[in-house]
Amino acid sequence: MDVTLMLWIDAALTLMILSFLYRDNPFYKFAEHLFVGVSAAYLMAVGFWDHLVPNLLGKLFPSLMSGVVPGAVGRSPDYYYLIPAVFGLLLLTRLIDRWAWLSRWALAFIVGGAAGFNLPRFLDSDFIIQVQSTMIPLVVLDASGNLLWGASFSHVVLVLGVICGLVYFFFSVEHKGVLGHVSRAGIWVLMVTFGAAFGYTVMARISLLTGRMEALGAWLGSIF
Amino acid sequence: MRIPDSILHIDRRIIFLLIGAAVCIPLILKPRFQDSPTPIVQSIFDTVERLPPGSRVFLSFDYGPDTAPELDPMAKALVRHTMTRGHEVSFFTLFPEGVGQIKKITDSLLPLEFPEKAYGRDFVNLGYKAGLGGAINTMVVNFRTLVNADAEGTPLDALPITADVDEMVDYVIILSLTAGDPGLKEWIQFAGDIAGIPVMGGGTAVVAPELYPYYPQQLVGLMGGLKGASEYESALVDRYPAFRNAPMDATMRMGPQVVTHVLIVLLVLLGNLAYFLGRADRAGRTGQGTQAGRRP
Amino acid sequence: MHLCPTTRIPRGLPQTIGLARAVFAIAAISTSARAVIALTAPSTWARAVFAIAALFTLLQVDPVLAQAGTETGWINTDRTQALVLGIILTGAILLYVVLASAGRPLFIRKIAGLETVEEAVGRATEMGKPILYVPGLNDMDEVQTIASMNLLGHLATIIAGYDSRLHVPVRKSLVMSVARETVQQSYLSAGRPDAYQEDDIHYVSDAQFAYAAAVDGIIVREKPAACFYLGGFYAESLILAETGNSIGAIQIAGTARPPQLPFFVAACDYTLIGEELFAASAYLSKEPRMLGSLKGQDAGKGIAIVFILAGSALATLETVTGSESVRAFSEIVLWLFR
Amino acid sequence: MRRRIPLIITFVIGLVLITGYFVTRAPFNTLYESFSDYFAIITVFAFILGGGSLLKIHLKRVSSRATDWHYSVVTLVAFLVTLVIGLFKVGNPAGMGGEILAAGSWLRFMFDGVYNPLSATMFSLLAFFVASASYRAFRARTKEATILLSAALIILLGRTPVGAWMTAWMPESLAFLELPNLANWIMAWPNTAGQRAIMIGIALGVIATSLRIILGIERNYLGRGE
Repeated sequence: MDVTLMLWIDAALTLMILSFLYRDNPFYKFAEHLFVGVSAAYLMAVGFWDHLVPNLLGKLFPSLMSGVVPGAVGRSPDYYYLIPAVFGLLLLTRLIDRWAWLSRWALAFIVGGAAGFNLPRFLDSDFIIQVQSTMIPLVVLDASGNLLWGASFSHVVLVLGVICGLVYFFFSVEHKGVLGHVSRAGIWVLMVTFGAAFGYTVMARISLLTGRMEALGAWLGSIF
Repeated sequence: MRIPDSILHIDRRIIFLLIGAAVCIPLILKPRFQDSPTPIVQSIFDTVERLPPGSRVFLSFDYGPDTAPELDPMAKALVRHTMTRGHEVSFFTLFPEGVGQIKKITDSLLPLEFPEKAYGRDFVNLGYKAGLGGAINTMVVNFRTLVNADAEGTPLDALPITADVDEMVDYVIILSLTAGDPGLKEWIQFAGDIAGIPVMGGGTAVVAPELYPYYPQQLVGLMGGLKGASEYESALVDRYPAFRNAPMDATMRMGPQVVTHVLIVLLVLLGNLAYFLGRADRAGRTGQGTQAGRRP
Repeated sequence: MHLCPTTRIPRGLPQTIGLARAVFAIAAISTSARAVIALTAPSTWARAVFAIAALFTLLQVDPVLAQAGTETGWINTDRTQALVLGIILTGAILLYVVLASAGRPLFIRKIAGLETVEEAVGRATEMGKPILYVPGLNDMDEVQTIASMNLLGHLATIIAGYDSRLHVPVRKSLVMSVARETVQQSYLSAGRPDAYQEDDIHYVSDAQFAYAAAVDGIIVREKPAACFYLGGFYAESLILAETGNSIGAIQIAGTARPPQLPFFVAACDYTLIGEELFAASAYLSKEPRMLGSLKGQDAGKGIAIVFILAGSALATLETVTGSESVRAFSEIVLWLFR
Repeated sequence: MRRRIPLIITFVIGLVLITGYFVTRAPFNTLYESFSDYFAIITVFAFILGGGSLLKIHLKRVSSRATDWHYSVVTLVAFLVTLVIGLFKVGNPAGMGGEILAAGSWLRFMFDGVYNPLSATMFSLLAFFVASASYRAFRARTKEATILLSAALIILLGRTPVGAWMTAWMPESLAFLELPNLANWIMAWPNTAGQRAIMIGIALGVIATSLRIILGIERNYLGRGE
């Protein structure tokens, strides 16, 4: 595709979106609606060719797909894949009002799968390992047995920080008395976390804008 | 006391204009800021450096064009480094849009800077697989059920680089460039923790803080945002001076970063100054929120 | 960088196995269940001490149970700890669910933000403006999206009582299906099935920023009086929240995606932080079984805190004394957490 | 039928997947594997459902001449054109057997020329919003807000060479107070503590919610009964 044409399209679309910063306007509306249409179809096409064809059609009808799916030649059909095919089709009944209730079967499959999939995964990675990583000594000594003040302080901050944070999330007890103080300290820890994450992220956002400005710069460069 | 009020309720569009200027002006003037790697970045560099040449590296581009300005510099630095070290790299993505990102590397950077490296021998594109975290799980359990050919449909057995790859554990390290879900977190949960393959990589500055808790036990190292990329670039240039003239995107883009950060800090200070000057005026009228940032 | 003592702990301890010990292990698990109750019920110090002691007993014994499984080659040995902890945690949750449905009264603390939901809906009705509900970007395979759907159900029940319009643009078609079922059900149970508008809950695009662009468009054109952002959010969180802020909407957000929490905290009026999102539907419904499960979650936090304290104390003792016997003891205690 | 069968499906699938995580024997371990595979396939059908819904909504808007219906025409045309290009691999040098995003294919053009700039620009709006949000929200109104504000400022400065330059005069013994070091310390320790507390809480929330779903306590998503 012509490079200059690409630069012009790129710049035009960029400016249309940026115009939203001033106020809503027809250019933004056009870009927004174009984006919705193109992106929905794009992801659908990529999903179809990269996943549905090799992993479903290629498994169910290998001979039919031999031209498109590598390694499909001579393979016998794998009928287990009728299961996802049926659930997938059930999902589409949502488009027909009379049969829409059948799509609940597919939803049940997905929701049940989500629950079964996530429960052990979060238990392992986000509960057990996170608790374990917090079981650290509150004092740190160097090789010759002297106390390292800085490292020890950091460890105390981590352990107490996690505990205070957890106390903030207690729902079934009133946060008053000692628990109230601990929970308040927990909010402070969370606020440091939020502040840190916010400050850290500003950088990411600026780099995105830098990327866009460079693209606009390339377009301006092609004009002058 | 009207001045503080007008500063407090400044039109957002004035701030937008200032930010635009803070990004564009350094881009035109191109100031350079030197950087040095922090331990968490150095650890990735050292790992790549220590692996014996010819090691099988799995590089997952888990991002799309939207986060490319942050993650592309990391991708380029990692590709330059692994290729220089003579590792065999398999490109992969869990994002449908990631396919385009891999193409940028295989179609432009590699032929241009490493013309001697051959497709199928030194690197391969395994393409996109849907299924999010589940895809990683399937790969760990049975690699070949999900990945049986490269992105162009050539069977793995027909490519020298992948002929011996039967399981995920045939890779010595997993690198992921992460923009969100799925990404490093899922690689850690499904591959690192389960199959014991070391995981490391980079994330946008947004996901990086969330990944810190995994370091160093579950995560070898982490590049956080453009700063992380620029640190890696400086480590690369220090070790391989030949790259001194290569375009180092992250280092170049640090200019706008610095200026905008300072601008935002100044804006925040100005806002607080105006707030405190005007507070006496409003004390009787406004309630105080208990949650930070709640609007009066 | 120093190494934590926990990194030295072997996976699984060598055991001599006997049926009697396995039975003992099961007994220990039931003890631990009682310990969990003792820990979270309004308790005395004595009960807490008993609870901790019971937990330690369990820890010393339950590797036996795990071993019983591995000897027959059924259990994935790397995950025995997760299995044991999973049984304890799910046991605690189930126990409270049962207790709560049996009529045991349960307290739940205030969750800021949820108190204002009704006020926000009322304001929207007064102003004749719609209410925007954004269920996040994740699909139905994420538990927080399911939690968001529950909240949407409660919200729709409130809205049905007033006469406001509820607009729900979604990014995933599955979420659309569920949202439609949920909202329709809520309107029905509120006696207003006629007020349900299917087209107000619609799919936009799977692409993150196309979705964000469209929702931004909806915000500036329809000017909702209240915006709810509840579910899994990514970078678009601030795009949406700032646009919502610019039109002066009341904004209530909540996500279990930690990276986006700071932006919601900065740009919204109220933010449900992490677990609060999951607790919210129990809070709004006040359904005993939901409250019971919330109490079970608290028991889980109690267990986490007890182990963090015990683990750190033992690690500290080990660092200070360098004693082998402390190390051996701490290995037994820490086995449960690998 | 309309409600009981879905509840049974949820229960069975959930339980089998959890069992499959712990049990190494067939059929559990293989089921675990196949389910993740099936799961991925069903999500592709969801794309089709989404496309259908999109068509329905926008066709309705056009036919009823709703406000801004002209823009719905834009969406419809863009959607259908891209879909045809994508499904039939229009312009793909290797034909139907070629890689979907092969250089020269029309879909590649749609990706590079339209999708990419729109997506990246939409994302870059954040640079502006992050500034306006921090200007408005970072006010030292309460103790909590002050803590948030201070942490954010330290990180903002510490992540740039300016921060290093501002505090470079500090003596060696106070090196830990230099802004970049302070920023790194906050990221490594208090930030980790907060993140971890949130993560553990979320994990418990996920466990409890999953359990309620599997046991059918939470069933709003299934909508109305018979």
